[in-house]
Amino acid sequence: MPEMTPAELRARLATALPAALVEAEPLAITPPPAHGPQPGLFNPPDPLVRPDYLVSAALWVRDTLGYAYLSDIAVVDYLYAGCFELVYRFYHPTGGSSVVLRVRVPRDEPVVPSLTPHWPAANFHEREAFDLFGVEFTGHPFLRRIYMWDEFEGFPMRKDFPRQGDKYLGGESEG
Amino acid sequence: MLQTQELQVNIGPQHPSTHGVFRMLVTVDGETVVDLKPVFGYLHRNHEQIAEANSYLQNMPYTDRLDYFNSMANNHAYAMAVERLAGIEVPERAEYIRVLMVELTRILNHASAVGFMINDMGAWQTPLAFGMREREKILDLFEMASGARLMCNYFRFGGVVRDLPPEFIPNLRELLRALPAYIDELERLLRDNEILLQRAIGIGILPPEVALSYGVSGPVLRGSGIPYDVRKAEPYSVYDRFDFDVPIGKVGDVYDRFLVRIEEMRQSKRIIEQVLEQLPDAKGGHINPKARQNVRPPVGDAYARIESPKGELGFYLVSDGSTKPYRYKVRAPSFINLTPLADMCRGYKVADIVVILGSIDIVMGEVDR
Amino acid sequence: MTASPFEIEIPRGRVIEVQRDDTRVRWGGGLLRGMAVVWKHWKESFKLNRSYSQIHGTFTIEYPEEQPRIPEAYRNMPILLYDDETGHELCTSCFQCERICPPQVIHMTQAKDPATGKPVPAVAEFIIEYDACMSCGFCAEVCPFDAIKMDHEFELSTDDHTRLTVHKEQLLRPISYYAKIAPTMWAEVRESALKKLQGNVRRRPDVIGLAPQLTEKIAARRAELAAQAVQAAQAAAAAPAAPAAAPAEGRKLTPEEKAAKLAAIRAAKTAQAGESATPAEAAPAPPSPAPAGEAAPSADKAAKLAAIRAANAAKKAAAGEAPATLPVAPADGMAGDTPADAPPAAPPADKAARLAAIRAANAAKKQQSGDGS
Amino acid sequence: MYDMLTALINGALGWGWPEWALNLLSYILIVTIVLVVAPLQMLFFTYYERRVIARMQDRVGPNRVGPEGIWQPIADGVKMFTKEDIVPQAADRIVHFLAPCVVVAPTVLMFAVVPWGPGMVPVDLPTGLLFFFAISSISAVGLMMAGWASNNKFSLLGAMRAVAQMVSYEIPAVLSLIAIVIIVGSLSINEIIAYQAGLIISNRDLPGVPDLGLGWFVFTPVGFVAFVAFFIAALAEGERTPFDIPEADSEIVAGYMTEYSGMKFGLFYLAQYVLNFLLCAITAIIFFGGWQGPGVGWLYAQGITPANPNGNGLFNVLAGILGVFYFLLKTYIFFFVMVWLRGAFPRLRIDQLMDFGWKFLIPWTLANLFSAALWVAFTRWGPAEGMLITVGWSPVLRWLAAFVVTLAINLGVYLWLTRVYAASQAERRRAELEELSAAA
Repeated sequence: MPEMTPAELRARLATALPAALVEAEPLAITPPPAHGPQPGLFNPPDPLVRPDYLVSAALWVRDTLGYAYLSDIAVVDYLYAGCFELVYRFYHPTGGSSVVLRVRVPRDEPVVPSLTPHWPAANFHEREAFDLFGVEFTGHPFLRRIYMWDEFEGFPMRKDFPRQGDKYLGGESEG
Repeated sequence: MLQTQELQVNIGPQHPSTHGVFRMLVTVDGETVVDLKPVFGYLHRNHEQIAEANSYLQNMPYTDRLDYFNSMANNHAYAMAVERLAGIEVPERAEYIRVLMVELTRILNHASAVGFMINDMGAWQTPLAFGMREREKILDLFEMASGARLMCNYFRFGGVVRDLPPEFIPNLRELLRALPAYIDELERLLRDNEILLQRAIGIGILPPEVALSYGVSGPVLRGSGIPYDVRKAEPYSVYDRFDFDVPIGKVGDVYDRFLVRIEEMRQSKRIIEQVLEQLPDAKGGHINPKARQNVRPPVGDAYARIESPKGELGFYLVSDGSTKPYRYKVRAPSFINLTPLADMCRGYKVADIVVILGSIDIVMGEVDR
Repeated sequence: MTASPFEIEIPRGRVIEVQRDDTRVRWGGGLLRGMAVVWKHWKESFKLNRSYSQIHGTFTIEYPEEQPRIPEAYRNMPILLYDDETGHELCTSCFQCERICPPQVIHMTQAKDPATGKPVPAVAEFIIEYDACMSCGFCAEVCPFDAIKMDHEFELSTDDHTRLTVHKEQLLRPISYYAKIAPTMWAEVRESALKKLQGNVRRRPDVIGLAPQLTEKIAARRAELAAQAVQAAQAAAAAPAAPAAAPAEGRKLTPEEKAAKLAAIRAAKTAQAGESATPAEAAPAPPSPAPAGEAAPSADKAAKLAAIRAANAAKKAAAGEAPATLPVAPADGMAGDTPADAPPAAPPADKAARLAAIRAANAAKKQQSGDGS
Repeated sequence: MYDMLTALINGALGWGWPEWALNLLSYILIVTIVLVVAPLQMLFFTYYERRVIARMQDRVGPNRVGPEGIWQPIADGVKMFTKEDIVPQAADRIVHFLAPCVVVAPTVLMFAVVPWGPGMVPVDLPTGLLFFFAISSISAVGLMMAGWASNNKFSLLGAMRAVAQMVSYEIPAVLSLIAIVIIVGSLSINEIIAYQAGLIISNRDLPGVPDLGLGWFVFTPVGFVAFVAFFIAALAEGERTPFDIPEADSEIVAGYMTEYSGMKFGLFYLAQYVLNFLLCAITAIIFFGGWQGPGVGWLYAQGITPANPNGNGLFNVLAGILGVFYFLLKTYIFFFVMVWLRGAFPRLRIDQLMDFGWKFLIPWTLANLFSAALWVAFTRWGPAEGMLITVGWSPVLRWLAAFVVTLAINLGVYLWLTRVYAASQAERRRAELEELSAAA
């Protein structure tokens, strides 16, 4: 059961793919409250990868480290910090804890290279991320909405998506 | 030459064997599948968005609705994620009760999953009815403990709602006497059945390398011959205290997945027996943490996963320091296990599609979220 | 597929490969074995067998004739509890359940003391939308007063959707009901719940927080007592030395008695005040409570009547006819709460009456304070 | 049967009606009886099936409408009648309407040759068996019409499957019956039943066997194989599990019935259950002696028969009651077996069904045909026909020799065929896999 701490992963990634790493700056998730206890900054220890190098970093994790099981791709919308964070989680088929790669892309232009052509496991994860967050995955063979209908406007999991309102209720009768 | 034309058939969204509102856009040449596109989202309710508007505890009953067959497993994964995020300790007895409940869930899920798969093959409900009988008994037990049969909502951060009622353990012991008889009978009924063999062997083959690259998990992955079980690979809760085996398949076809499920029921029964042996008495700690109604974890993120009966169920939570999760992501096993469906079905007959789908064992509540 | 490339060691257990033996030549024996299994089920199914350790025999429940055995912990829909003896609701409207409810289907308003306008630990209206309730049981779990519990009744189907928005009157069940359906669960919390209830009852003025189911009974009883008290007060007025309405000592007071005592004391006060005034002014004192006393069976009608009268009196008082108002005070105590107990059958009338009563009470209060100073 | 009615009306009641009126009356009477009996059987079968299969699944089954739910089929019928009849917009309306009629009509016609008891056959055709199977294949046309007219892909798939299945399974069905026809030497259903008098051994094969009405064909190796093969083929004809592929609800919704609702749907159901009844009945008739049973033959001999016009009519009635009882008992037992199979098995795939039919059943029944010929040769042929081995053998020895030889042949063929079939299946699977991996 291989175990790898985020620091180890970062060190190995720094030697293998030095250009891929970005220094992560701590994020403020919400605007700091005017009074009361400050919530603190979000600063995960996992390596943050430059979007252009995501595919090579992920394939390096798979082929060199042997973490061949892509378990999860989670998108987090940090509205206040103005970025999306994509959390790629890999496991080793013999067991052990995960290794995580993080990618941050600006909110106004969320474009990430797709893993799907190299790693089909990413297919539905990426389609889900596209559907709910509007993250564009370049190179994905079938990047269509997966949950919402194709004509749907907006990305419902974004933090600035209106939680209430009936903008979409009348859609069907019009069309 | 006659002019031939490929036929496009919509299997679903309203179809008897799509296990919910699931649509497969199938291109068939005669009866042979040329291409298949899974289309879903008919049950999409933006579960994650709802969860981000709720407090941590309020989400617990919503997780029940993900995979409504295995609400206990969903509860477990979510409770673990929040406990990791907030650093909550769970008393030992509660851990054992959790394991007990999740293993019972596994048995009931596999019993009905096998039944549904055989139903898709065209059996007129009999294996399903036998499975449902055991399921009912387990649901009775769940009802005793949690108050509900399906939407159990039984786990809390740092424990469970309430201790097992006194009549629970005797009834469970009775049930454990029935389980081997049920599993043996199911094997007698189906294992050597020539019709089932014809329908299951060599159908929907998913080779191990392909299975891994598709990121499938649970019995589908193990059926393909990869002994990856989260309970063993990254033991959580108290799973490192039990002896149990991991069954794997040889070829990765429908028959392997079917056999793996049957064997997993036996292993779950083994775990339950060990739980009953090791279960600490009630003095071990207060297992209903009423005080933890308003969890306010520090800023950070946490991912917790369990081996749910359908595969790896994970919850990814990001906390911004408030009482509501900032991000709540479900890694749903049914959803990811659908990824290779098109590849598994290509080249087989229309009748095989439903069997392959049945052998993946999906629940639309979880796929669509 | 021969050797799997994934040779994986597993702690505490083995990796076992399933037995396929799919190369064997088969002659149909598997089919016959399957048929034998089904035959056995068919043969045994004529016996009823619901044992957990058996896999044969019919295990279905013939539902309408035969009720399913429901475990204690079963939760269906939330209900509110009230004390059998005193009729006091356990709910103090602390809003815990409303806050925790995941689908947000619980709505409540806190009761206010009509005299002071301050909130009291009791609930004025409590609504649960049963149609949207997800039966998670959080409300019962968080309730610090054990006032909200999960019912076992599951036959809730109706053709009238609005009936699934359930109000306090339909939600209330006596404690004895809950103790019957969940004896051990109630036994665990009984002590603390009743103790908390005692504490809350002390802070509830008058009849606030009483189960509306009991109001007919209580109203009748109270009217009777009030009538007695007024008579006693009159007697006391005749011989001012005696605080005639002294209660019977040494036993717990039921709320009716308590209210009656209060009324009696007020009446006595009025009588005393009236004595200092002219007899003509004192004269209206008896008639006001009297209608309530006479019309005990149709208590709420009487109450409405009383309320209207009180309102009229209050109006008069507002117009400056001071002398007539004082005696109204004891009556409006009655008028102020009885309409609240009136069944929701006639909501507008009910509301009007309540409004009038409140107005009357306010006017009377003003008058009283003016007089007292 | 008609002569008996004529005798009853004119003789017993003494009305002295003219011939044509008597004929008209008795034909109308019998047609009415048949037309009433057919739907009643269907109603009973739906109830029977649901109850039996429920018991197999540890349930109780429908028991709400009437005592033990016996009025359930009536309630279902009322529901069918009152439901809206929906015709899809894109459907061919006329064909859509005609299809259920075309499906139902042949099943009712098939009743014409079914003998219910001794002397109780509506029409005793000399070619009754041929008529039966010729008529039964007409319904395939109706199914195709239904599938085509519905303009639904599931319907079309279902109809294609239905027709393919019916056409290919008629061959083994007929081949297995031909074996019996060879032995009996007649296509008349009455003859076939009459042949099965005896006790274990038919008294036509072995004269002198006491007639207890138990000389059924199923007790001979030829008859047994023919019975098994025919019953399997009948399952396919009647679209019963494991061959309910045309209406495989988990795959193609309801097959050709998908777009039907209300009473048209009910008619398909009627046709199907009536067909099932008839197939069970014909199995009982051909292999299990039909109305033959202890006592029927003797009773009937006392009654009014063409051979014995001075018999007592009461015995006719008694023999009829007993014969109908035996006949229905056997039929219902076969339907129970059908339900039992439905309770126990999943269904095959269409190509596997075809494989099984063409590669297993047909060779097997062909071999059985050969055995049947040997049976006749051993039991009946003499030197005149060129059968010189059996010269001088006693009838018992001849029967025994026939039994042993046919048993050996049938068993050997069966074992050999399972092996060959398994090998061919494995080969096919391998080829398919190769094709799949080549495609990938």
